[in-house]
This record gives sequence, structure tokens and C-alpha cells, in this order.
Amino acid sequence: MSTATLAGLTGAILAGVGLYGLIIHPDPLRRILAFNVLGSGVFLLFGIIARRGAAIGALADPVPQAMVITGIVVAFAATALAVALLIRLGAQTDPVVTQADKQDLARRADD
Amino acid sequence: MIVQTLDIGLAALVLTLAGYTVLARATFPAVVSYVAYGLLLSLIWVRLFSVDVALTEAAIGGGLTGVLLIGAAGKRRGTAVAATELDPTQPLRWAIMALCALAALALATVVVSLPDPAPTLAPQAMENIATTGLGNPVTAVLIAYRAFDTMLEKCVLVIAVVGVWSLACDRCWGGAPDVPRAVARGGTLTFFAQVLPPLGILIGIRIFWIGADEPGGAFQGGAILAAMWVIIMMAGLTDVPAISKRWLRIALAAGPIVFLGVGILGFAAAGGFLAYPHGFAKPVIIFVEIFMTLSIAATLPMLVGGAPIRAPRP
Amino acid sequence: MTDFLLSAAVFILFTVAIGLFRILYGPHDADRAMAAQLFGSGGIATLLLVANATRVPGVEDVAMGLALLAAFASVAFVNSIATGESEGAGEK
Amino acid sequence: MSFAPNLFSIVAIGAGLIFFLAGTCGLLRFPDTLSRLHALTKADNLGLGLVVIGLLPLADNVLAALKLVVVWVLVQLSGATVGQLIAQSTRRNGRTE
Repeated sequence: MSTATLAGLTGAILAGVGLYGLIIHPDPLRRILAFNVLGSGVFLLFGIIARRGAAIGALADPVPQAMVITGIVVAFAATALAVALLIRLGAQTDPVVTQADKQDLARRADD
Repeated sequence: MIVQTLDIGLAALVLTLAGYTVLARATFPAVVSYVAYGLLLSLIWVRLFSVDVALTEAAIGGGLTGVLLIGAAGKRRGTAVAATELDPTQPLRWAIMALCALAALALATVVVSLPDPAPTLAPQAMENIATTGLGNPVTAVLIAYRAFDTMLEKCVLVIAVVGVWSLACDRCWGGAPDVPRAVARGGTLTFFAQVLPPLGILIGIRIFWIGADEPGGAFQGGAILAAMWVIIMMAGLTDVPAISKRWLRIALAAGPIVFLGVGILGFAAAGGFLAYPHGFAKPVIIFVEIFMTLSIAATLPMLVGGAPIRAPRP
Repeated sequence: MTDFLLSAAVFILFTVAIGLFRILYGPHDADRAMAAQLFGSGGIATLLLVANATRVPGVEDVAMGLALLAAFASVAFVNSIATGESEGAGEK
Repeated sequence: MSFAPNLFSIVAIGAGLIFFLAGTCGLLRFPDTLSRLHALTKADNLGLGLVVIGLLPLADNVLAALKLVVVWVLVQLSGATVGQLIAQSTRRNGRTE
């Protein structure tokens, strides 16, 4: 089996594993991680298409490579935005913010 | 034979780490596993002879994503509520697993049955590369053939920063974000953050500069420069700038604006949006890339920093 | 020579894979961070050996990039623990 | 390629492999975090260092060789820093088991 095919199969399994994690985890941070695994699997599929398209003067087709580079940077931006949303959400719903909040929560729990 | 052993070992290791990233019980081990996973991925990219991608993965996947995610895991330590009632039941888990396996199988089938000989744009890319004056076909695709994509991607980065900043609480607007910072100054980390950046900046600029002819380019160089800024901030040697700072906003927007400006000038100079004047393409490309590198070096740390959490100083 | 370099790469990959145990089972987060660090240097060594054996041009730059960023995850880890502790102390 | 540089490379890289193996064994077998850290830094410094030394004669040109050395120096710097930081953080937690 060639390196490219093996890497492609790895990419396919990674996409499946990432998808699984994305569905089963209730925790958003774990979903972000799983989403990144899924994404890197898809990038690898692009990678084997690039490698298979090697031609004279190019060890791999540059067009899929350029797409993956763009993809990695955009995936990072999306991850950062998702993490920022997550942290803001945590700050919003954190039960221990101030003493007043604590008392408020306790009162609600009593009701 | 040995090459195959290497490839299979690499694939097995990557799959184990990915599996653990997804299946680990606690969050932090999953994040560490993901960081190691990103590192091994760049090895696979080298095996695929995609050195440009390997560089990007090394700089972004290994370094900055690690800081971002570990920082996030740290900030959420203790606040994460055990949401066991939201966990899917066991039969449902099996069903999900079966469906995901099916999806993977479908992709694997595609991989095995790809057409042979493979369709490729490499000959066209190599044929026209002389007109751009570049030697690295990947850079040619990014900045010349598909320049429109790259320009939009720069815009996406700026929009992502705007999105992250807009999550600030009302009081913090205009204030400074934070990275996982050392509590005390002085000591090992300070030394590290004083020694590493001079070397790192040199390497970052080199990788940007050789990108015209060899693997490298604005993304990879910019990402390394960004990482150097992040380490200085993590050591507490400089403060994270307040988001209302004008120089910061200019640095963030410079890349897309210059790119757009050059694109519009293309109408006058070469008769089309983002067309480069004939025989003068390379200097224009380098000019655009310089601003792109600067913008990336400013954008990525701001993405790592997240929303401002401190109110602006009066 | 090529075979030797590739075998060496496989060997390092193998030892790094054993180190996976510490990422998986800890017991402490510090052990996990350490194992990730070993992954870093082992990965760089493998990269250099493979690149030399298969003649991939420009890989030294990838290795330099990885080496530059090798400490980042661990630094973020140590800092975020320390921040958590000092905040915890403040609350008490 | 002559025989002598090849032999040199084989010996140096082989020695590097031993350090990687030793480092990993230590990481696995040593009883507490600090001794595991000690084992790890050996693999980092000497293992990679010897592999780099072994690869030097095989480098295409001086620049490539220089870059290999820079890689090693950077990993040394990272390894030393991380070793210190993790040790400090472990001690702060009062956890040495």
C-alpha cells in the first residue's frame, strides 16, 4: 500500500472518529477538539489528492496544498472564536461570581 | 518495507492519539493528546511531500492551538459542570458509533477508488509559474492564481477577531485580553522569553522570505512571529495590548486592506481585479505578502488572547 | 544508509509510542505534559531522519518551527495551573 | 559517500537511539514525577543531540547543517525551560510522589 493511500485511509478514520466525538460529547470544549480532529482528517484527504497529483517539478499538486493551508488557518480562527464563545458562556453561567449571586442562588434553590 | 513500517506506525500512533482525544474522560488529557497529535500530523504531511502544509501545521496546529486550548481548559477548570444526564445512553452510543464508522468507510472507499491517473493541476501550475516570478508553486497558488481566496481568508481572520472581541462584557470593551500568563516575573520563563524571540523572529522572517522559492510563506512566517509575541506575553514581559489601541487595529487590518488595494489597482495596471502587472508580478506579490505577514503576526495572538477581560485603564 | 536512517526513525517512533502510556494514564497532568514534551523531541528526531532518508527538501525549516514551539504547550500548562492556584488563594 | 562519515553517522545516531530508549524507560518506570522529569531531559538533550550530530555529515550544505544545530539548540532551550517550569509547578503543589 502506498504512503498516500495509507494516509488517505487514516484521514477517513480520523474523520469518523472526530464525527463520533462531535456527536457524543455534551461538553463544548470536547466538541471543539473533536471538530478539529474531524477537520484534520478531511485535510489529510486533500493531502493525498495533492500527493497523487504529483507532476514533473512538483512533488505534490500545489492547489490542494494551498487549500489545506488556508483551511488550517481558518480552522484555527474558528476554534478561537468557539473557545471565546465558550469562555464567555462559562462566565455568564458561572454560579460563583459574587456573594450576592451566591445568596440569590441559594434562595432560588430553597424555593 | 521499512518505509511501510514507518507509515503504519505513524498512522497507528496518530489514530491512537485522535481516539484518546475524543474518548478520554477528563478534558485536560484530551487536550494534551491533541497537541501531540498535531505534532505527528506534521510528520505525515512531510511523508506526503507537502512541506508547506507541514510548516503551517507545525506552527499553528502544534504551537498556537495548544496554547489556546490548554488556556481554555485551564480557565474552565472547576467551572465545568458534570453533565452526565446529557451523555447519550449506551445503545445510542453504539448506534452513533456504527453510523460514524459508516461515514469513515464511505470516505475510505472513495480513497481506494480514486481515479488513476489522478487528476492534477500541477502541470498548469508549473507551466505558468514563470509569469509570477516565483519558484514555490504553493505560494503561486496562494498569492497569484487563487489570490481572491487568500484575500477573503485574510478578511475571515479579521472578522474572527471582531467576533472574539465583541464577546467582551460591556465594562471590558476597549480593555485588554489575556493569555495564560506567568504569575510572577523573573526566573526561567523570563529568560526563555528573552532568548527565544530574537532567534524566532529571525526564523519567522526567513520562512516568510524564502516562501517565494522554497517551502514557506506569509502564513507560516507570520504564525511563527505570532508565536514569539505570544511567548513574550505569556512570560509577562509585555502586557497584552488593549483592543482600543490604534496601532493594533491598523496592524490587524493592514493585510486585507493592502491586498484589496492592490487588487483594485489591478484594474488600472493589468486590466482585472487582483491582476498583477506583467513582468512586475513578483515585487507586487512580495509587497502584499509583507503586510499579510504583519497582519497574521498581529491577528493570531489576538485570537489566542480571546475577548478582553479587563476594563480599560482610564 | 537510507535503510539505517529509516530504521532509526521507526525505533524512535516506537519509543515515543511507549511514552504514550504517560499521556494516557498520567497520573498527574505534569506527567502528561512531560510525555508531550518527549513527543516533541522524538517527533523532531524522527522528522529529521525521515527527511534525510526520503530526500524531502526544506524539512529543516519544519524542524526549526517545531523546535521553536516545542515549549509552548508546556508553558501554557504551567501558567494556567499557577493562575488557577493564585485565583483560588484569592477567593479564600 | 565514503565509508568513514557513514560509520560516524551510524555510531552517533545509534547512541542517540539508546538515549531515547533510556529516556522513555525512565519516563515509564521511575516512581515519581521529578525523577521522570530527570529521565525525560536526558532523552531531549542527548538523544536528539546525538541524532543531529549523526546527521551533520549527511547534510546537503553548510546552511542545512547549521539549521540542524539550531534545531538542537532550540530543543535544548525548550527542554531546559520546561524541565524547570514543571519541576517548580510540581513542588508548588507539594506533590512529589
